[in-house]
Amino acid sequence: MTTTTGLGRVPLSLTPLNRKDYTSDQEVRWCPGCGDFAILAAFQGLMPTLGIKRENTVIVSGIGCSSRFPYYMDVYGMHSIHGRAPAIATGVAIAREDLNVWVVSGDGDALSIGGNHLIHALRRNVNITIMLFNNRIYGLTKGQYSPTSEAGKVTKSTPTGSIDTPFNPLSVALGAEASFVARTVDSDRQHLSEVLTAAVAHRGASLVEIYQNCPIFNDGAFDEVKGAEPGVIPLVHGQPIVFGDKCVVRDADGDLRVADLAEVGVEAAIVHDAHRPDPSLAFALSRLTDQGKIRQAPIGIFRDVDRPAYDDLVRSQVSVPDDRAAALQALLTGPETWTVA
Amino acid sequence: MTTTTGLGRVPLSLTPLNRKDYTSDQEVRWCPGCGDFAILAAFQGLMPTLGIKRENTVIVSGIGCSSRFPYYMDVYGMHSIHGRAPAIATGVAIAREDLNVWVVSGDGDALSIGGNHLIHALRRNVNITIMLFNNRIYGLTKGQYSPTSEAGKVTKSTPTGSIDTPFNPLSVALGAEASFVARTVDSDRQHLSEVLTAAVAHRGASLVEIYQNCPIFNDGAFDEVKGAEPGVIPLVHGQPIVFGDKCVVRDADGDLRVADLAEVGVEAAIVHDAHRPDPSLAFALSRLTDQGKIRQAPIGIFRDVDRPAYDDLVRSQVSVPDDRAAALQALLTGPETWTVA
Amino acid sequence: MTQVQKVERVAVRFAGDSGDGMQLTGDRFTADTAVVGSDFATLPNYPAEIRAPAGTLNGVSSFQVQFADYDIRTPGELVDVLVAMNPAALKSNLKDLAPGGTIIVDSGDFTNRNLTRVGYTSNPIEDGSLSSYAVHALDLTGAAVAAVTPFGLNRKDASRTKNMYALGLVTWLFSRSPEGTLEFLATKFAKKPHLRDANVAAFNAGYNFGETAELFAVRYEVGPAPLPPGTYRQISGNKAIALGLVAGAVQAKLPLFLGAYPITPASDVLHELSTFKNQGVITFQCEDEIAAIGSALGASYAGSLGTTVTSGPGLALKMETLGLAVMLELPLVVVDVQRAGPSTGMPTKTEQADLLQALYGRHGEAPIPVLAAQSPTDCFAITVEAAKIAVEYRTPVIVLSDGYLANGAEPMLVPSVEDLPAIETNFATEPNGPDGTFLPYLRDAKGARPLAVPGTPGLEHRIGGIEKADRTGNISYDPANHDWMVRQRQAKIDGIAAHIPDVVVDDPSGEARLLVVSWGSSFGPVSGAARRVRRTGRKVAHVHLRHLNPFPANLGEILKSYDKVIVPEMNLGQLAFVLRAKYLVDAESYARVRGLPISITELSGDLMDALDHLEA
Amino acid sequence: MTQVQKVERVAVRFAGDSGDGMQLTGDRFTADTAVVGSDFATLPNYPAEIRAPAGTLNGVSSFQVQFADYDIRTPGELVDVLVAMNPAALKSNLKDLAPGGTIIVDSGDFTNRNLTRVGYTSNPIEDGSLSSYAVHALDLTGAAVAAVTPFGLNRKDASRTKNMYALGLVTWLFSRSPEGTLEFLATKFAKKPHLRDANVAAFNAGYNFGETAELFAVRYEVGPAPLPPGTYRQISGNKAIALGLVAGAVQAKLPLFLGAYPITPASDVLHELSTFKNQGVITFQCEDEIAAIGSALGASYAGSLGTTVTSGPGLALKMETLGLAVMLELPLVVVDVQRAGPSTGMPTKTEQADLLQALYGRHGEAPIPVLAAQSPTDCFAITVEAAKIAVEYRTPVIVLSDGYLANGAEPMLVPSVEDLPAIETNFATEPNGPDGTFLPYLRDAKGARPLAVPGTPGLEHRIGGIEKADRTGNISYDPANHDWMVRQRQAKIDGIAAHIPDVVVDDPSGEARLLVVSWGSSFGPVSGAARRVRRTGRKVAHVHLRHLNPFPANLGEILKSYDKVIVPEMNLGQLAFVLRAKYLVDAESYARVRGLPISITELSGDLMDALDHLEA
Ligand SMILES: Cc1ncc(C[n+]2csc(CCOP(=O)(O)OP(=O)(O)O)c2C)c(N)n1
Ligand SMILES: Cc1ncc(C[n+]2csc(CCOP(=O)(O)OP(=O)(O)O)c2C)c(N)n1
Ligand code: SF4
Ligand code: SF4
Ligand SMILES: [Mg+2]
Ligand SMILES: [Mg+2]
Repeated sequence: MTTTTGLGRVPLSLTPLNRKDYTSDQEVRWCPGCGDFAILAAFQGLMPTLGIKRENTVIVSGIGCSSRFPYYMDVYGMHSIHGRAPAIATGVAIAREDLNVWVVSGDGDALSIGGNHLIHALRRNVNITIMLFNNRIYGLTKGQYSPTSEAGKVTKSTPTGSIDTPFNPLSVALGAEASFVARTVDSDRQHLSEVLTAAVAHRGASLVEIYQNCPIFNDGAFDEVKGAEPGVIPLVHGQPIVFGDKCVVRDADGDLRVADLAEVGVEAAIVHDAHRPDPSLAFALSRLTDQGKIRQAPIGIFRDVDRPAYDDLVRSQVSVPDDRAAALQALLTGPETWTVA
Repeated sequence: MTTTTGLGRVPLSLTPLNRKDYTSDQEVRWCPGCGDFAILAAFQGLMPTLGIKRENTVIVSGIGCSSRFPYYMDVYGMHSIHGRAPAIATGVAIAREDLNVWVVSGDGDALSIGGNHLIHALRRNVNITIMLFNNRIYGLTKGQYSPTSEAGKVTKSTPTGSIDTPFNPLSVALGAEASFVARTVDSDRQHLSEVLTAAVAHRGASLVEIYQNCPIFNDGAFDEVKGAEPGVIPLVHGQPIVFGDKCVVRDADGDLRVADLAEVGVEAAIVHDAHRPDPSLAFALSRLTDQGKIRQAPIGIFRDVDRPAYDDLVRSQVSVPDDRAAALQALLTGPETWTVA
Repeated sequence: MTQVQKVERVAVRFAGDSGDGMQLTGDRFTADTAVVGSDFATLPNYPAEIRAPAGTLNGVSSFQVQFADYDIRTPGELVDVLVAMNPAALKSNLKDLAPGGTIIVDSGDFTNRNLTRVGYTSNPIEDGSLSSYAVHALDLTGAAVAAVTPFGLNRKDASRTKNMYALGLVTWLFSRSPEGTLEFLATKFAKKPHLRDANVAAFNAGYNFGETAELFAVRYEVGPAPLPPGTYRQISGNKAIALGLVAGAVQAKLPLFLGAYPITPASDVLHELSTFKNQGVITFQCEDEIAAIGSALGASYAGSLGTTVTSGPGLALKMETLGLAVMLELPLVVVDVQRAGPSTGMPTKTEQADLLQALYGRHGEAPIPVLAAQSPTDCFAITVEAAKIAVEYRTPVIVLSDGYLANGAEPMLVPSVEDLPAIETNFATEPNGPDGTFLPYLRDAKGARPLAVPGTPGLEHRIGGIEKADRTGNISYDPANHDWMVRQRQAKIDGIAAHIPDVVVDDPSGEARLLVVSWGSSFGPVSGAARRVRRTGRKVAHVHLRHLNPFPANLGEILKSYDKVIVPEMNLGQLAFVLRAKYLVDAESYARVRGLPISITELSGDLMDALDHLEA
Repeated sequence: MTQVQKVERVAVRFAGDSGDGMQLTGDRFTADTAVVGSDFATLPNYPAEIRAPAGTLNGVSSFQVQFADYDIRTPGELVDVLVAMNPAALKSNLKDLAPGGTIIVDSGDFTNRNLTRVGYTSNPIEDGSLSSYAVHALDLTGAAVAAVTPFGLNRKDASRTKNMYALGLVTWLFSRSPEGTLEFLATKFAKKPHLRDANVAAFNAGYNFGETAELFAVRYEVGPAPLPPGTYRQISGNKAIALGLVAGAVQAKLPLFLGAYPITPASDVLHELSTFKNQGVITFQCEDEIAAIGSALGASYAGSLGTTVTSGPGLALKMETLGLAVMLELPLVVVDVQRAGPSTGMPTKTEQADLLQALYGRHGEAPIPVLAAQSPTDCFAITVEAAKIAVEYRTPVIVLSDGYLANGAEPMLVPSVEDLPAIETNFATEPNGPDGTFLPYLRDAKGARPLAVPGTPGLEHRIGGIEKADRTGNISYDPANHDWMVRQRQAKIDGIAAHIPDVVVDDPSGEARLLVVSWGSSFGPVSGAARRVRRTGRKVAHVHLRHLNPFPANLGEILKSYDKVIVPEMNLGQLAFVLRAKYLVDAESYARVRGLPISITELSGDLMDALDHLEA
């Protein structure tokens, strides 16, 4: 098997396409100010840059505000049912190597009802790119807490505060053998585009968590990390992990820690290596994310390693006979027959 | 909330109990030589040592060979449906703080169909103890590969070899915020009992992976790790991680590695700390497990940290009025009424 | 001075943008209606989108209330008074205005931009297109803003008081006392005096405008309805279900456990119950619907009243676990607040198309009692009854409600706890078999098995989803035992018929030849239609079913005694199908699958046609 | 010399411990039966446990084959010859031996220990309790071991050849040529010559023992059945389904995709298909049943024939996704190999109790065509037909099989690919709407929508589970559109009736007043019972249904033309229920829910009673 990029077998467009080509005629129906708009805009801008035929892109979503995404893209799209998009997309990707397959999901869709399909798609390394719109809330059902909501969150279903420890979506993914794991934010179009470009180039399952603001039910959930510079810890492959006047170092006991640059010096900072076979460092980096109100969170590509894509492996075991009818006849006849005259 | 042990609210038995008290009258129906027998025997031996009332133990299982376990224990038991035991047990645990609640599951039951319930029970930290009988195969359905089977496995459903990257159950658990994560083997009764004792003492969700031999469909899957001493890497809290003539060290790049003791010296060996708040080291240790045929695997308690148990938190938010009927009447009447004469 | 005219019945709809506070306005007006003592029924209508852009058709939110001096059954179809806060509200609601009805529009919002946005090419207030209605175009926003000038609100907050201005006007129009709203505002804004004062001012301004402007030739008055005496409250179906679950648990002396995963239109039951923690109520928001029913089953097993609430797609996911509950014979209450399907369908719209799923959606022979609420109030009683059946027969029970009942409200005579049915748990505490053994499947006269809750000494036992030997509950593959157990489980459920009341036919003349059968929320429209038909002198009988499995014992006999049986349903004929199969009666389906309650007007017309045909 | 007696029909059962190789022995004997040209039907019976301890009742595995010189319909109920390799096998199978039947037991295994273990207090071979049978107690193990001594096998391997010894004996008993088995052994053990030689020796020893020992007064011979001429193969229901799926895909010129999660008794379809990778077949073992159907739906969307196979509990889990498939109107074949329920039930036993789930187990109005196979062979044809309907009508289709068909085998006339129905995909490649637009829900005359596969330029579009506007497929909450779409989806499925053959009544006399209706695997027992009834001179008509939704167009008329309709089913009357509802015919349920096929003996007796009653 020759490894190729995520889009390696998708036909190229003969004519250049632009954002308008990728924009459907449907009215976009998110709340004013919703972070989903920015992600959509970035995505519509990104797609033409991939150079592939428009008709070869498929977007499968689940249910949630975020899952309305496919309607607004003029490609093939399926707005499926709650939590099942990774399973459906797996079928699409196995069946067709010439498609650019995306999954759009929310924190509830992907991590609550759909958690199992997500982790299995990741471990199998199906060649799909998953965008997880994490607004830390159930938007569509009008504001219940989600598996990524911070403990203590007061919502419609938790008037006295939620008591669940939230998932860290990236830790979950890394625990599930994911080969490409990244995080970005709705408001940073450039970063979003870069990360998604890398994700789609990765052959295998890519999970991209996108911090997404829901102004209606969880406004400002990421303001601190998005706004003030020192909130985000940008991960850049081959670069020391520094941000503002801080950096990430490994403590004597082996744990990672944020330190003052001035105190420890840039040499002490860990150099990010997204391609390490062992996911342990990526996992440790994922733990630098706040569990409660998010004030500090690494963004960028945590892990990007080569591993055969599941669908490629499936196809490598399967061959289609030249004459299907004849092959079928042989099958129907089977190894042992007798004749009645 | 005062933290207490996992059994802290379970009534104690006034009379000493023995193994026979815990043995039901049902004929045990596993295949001759199945590892499940050894686990059952250890468990029947262990239960009386907990000192609790027999009638306060509940075992919930899913479906699989392993899930027949409850029938053989003379306690309260439910043999439920495939993959759902963690969800059902969560209901039991939330409803009753005076019960000792166990989940028995297989690698298919817990990680295939039931993966989502498992990770959610772990993140919530429900006070249950989960035994995951990992034989790396579907036993009950007669030998298909499971989510823990090594890639390339030839089974009934994969005549040309499976192509899935397996889950490492402990990495999955650690990625899912588990507060107690351990591994043991069916054949080492002493270790099994110790680990289970610690697991049940932990207040919150405990996951114990048990390497279990299935002589019929996956015989010898753990022979190398069980047999030869250097196969297992015993983790003992506060002790350097050494085994045979080897030890576990942290490399310059931060990754863990097995090294020759003679070469690096025991001082270089990592000292195991199961109580670290950061799960990263436990995660890194979980990665020392072979992904294919298992030849090397740490056993023992990877992680054991205090975090409020979900069911305790639920109960702390809830109060029962002294006069339920009166309280109900007030509720029925509601805040605003009018009278029709 | 304006004349006050007594009317029997009026339907009013407040419509505006999502942000215009129409739900609050409607709620308030309804509360005043209650004070007057009229009977009423309400129907809120939210947009499908969370927040569609302001001023768009998709963003319109409305609240309808019908009130009368007699007992009414529905919030009404056509409204008599439409309050429209913007062009979008007018455009999307006009079709439901009765001929000659009254329109109050906020002309301040009828700018060219706003008109074009919703597709008006000319201003309907001015172009004569509304000439068959009584139109009152008033600059509500302008008037409200003017009224609140003294309180120094910003432009946005000031214009937001327009809903109170409108409410003041309508309060006057229906000859209501302003006091209720004034008190309400005082409480609501107790901590924000400037907002309180502004809203009060706007409200009074609206009220006074009615009084002084003499724009309205008549004021209306709807008298109190002759409801049974007692203390009343207002209740929606979802609230009533929440209360019913609590009441069921209290009556059974069990803790209440709700496992739920949010889904429209059922989520409010979860929300409501999660505010009852001080009643000992445990709510558990799960990872999915399967975990929701699983945890509820676990809680029931552990000695709580386990319950779960969902809508169609969630019920589909619960089916496998329901089958387990059938085998385990444990109490469990499953509420399905139906919405328009199939699949995601139209989540905010109502339907009755989950009946067959509830009855037959499981593999194997897995009978489950199915009850359905007929009105928001009945959601309470039916849920208590479901809990009683679940606990006493050791069985899962499905309660069907729907989106129409869920959000609609009506007056409820406050139930007295003393009048609620007793629920006996009868937990096993002693061995019941030979040699001190416990036989978990030794049935009582009703066919119910003994329940021994974990923690009960000496009764340790194992249950599971594999077929069980009669009495002992041990695993059994014996063919005769399987056949026996399948029939025992069926007989137990069938036997419940002996404990549910016979249906009563509503046939005032006693001479009808046509019988209309309804179930669930169609009670309102069907009984309304029957009334209308009778008002024409025609005879029609009506039977309403609250028990769908088993049916009341006398149902077959009743069905057979009519020349024609018609079954109006918001599905393609699901109940009709079951009635035909059970009773071999040529029940005719009257199917309307529009995501809306069946229209009284349409149905009564069709019934009259059917009757005339029958007579001919 | 022993005399050879011609008989019409014989049923033989090989029973022994799981480790005794009874399945292999039975398979071999069946293959020889095929060579003779007799018709046959087989029924393997595995223990519920994977490997129960040797020698226990739970560990008994058996294989039954009935063969005849006419066309038979079932593997038989009572067996004429029972080969019992140990006391457990004798004990658990004796009840199925016909009066006066022949028993061949391995007396070598009838030790005190083995007898006590299964509850015998005395040795049945010696205590006279078998006196009404022809008992041949032979030390099969001893004889086999002796025969293989020259080949130096260890004790265990040597005694394992006893099955070949028994097979040799039975081969002789039924006047069969030993050649087939000798060839088989040569191939099977080609790489292990000492095992080959030992097995050959044991087989020959058994054969020769029959010839020389003169213990048997008669040898039997069952002649060839007058089957239609052609090439035959043996096939089980599960294999036939696997082949049917491949054939469906080939005929549609689509790749075949199977998403599956293992479950008894359906797993073998997955196993079988996973060996067809060189036929372009993709099998995907999923994390659960929801992913299985989800991936299949994704594959269908992407232009494959998406299929999934499961049993009852798995079908329950697939219901929500089936609802989505109904909305998306995509082809999908869902096979349910039914087992005894509810819940986990008795996984290794058969039942027909998923019919209502298949028909009605979804929320909302979500009609799906349902077909059911009548025999192992028919599993092939029905699956191909399902694929054709799925592809041409753009709809999920459910195929019902059951545990009885799944593992049972019979001769199948090898289908010729040329005779298989053509399946037209008719994928859209060009715009079909105004201005070059694509209308994904513009239906054809059959009501099917156009399918544009991803990758088709210019036809990019979005589909989903929310209600769609007619023609455009855009999201729509319009009430009238919803009602229309609900009816369109229903009409499309109902319309399939026009394309399925009318049912043909089997009523040789044309004068029967009693009609028996069967579906699924009950075809065998019911047609067998009808034959028996007719043999007594009574008249009975039989209709078998392979199409459960929609029903064949002429069914109602047929049902109404009989005085009495009886519906035997392995459930509590599910088909009877549907027939009653649809046709208002007083179809009477004949329910036997034992995890076993309906008994021909019992049913024919009951039918005769019913007939006598009808005549009286
Ligand atoms: C089976 C099922 N259960 C529940 C729902 C209701 N539901 C729709 S979206 C949603 C959660 C949405 O949250 P998230 O995935 O975070 O998406 P967001 O709306 O926040 O973008 C829920 C519970 C459903 N549609 N289907
Ligand atoms: C819903 C459902 N799907 C599938 C099955 C079939 N099934 C029973 S057990 C099992 C897997 C068993 O594997 P595992 O959990 O590893 O347990 P083991 O038998 O190996 O102990 C499967 C697929 C089932 N019982 N229910
Ligand atoms: S509810 Fe929140 S996530 Fe949903 S559309 Fe509105 S702002 Fe966006
Ligand atoms: S199949 Fe394997 S796991 Fe199951 S009982 Fe037999 S040996 Fe044990
Ligand atoms: Mg969200
Ligand atoms: Mg296993």
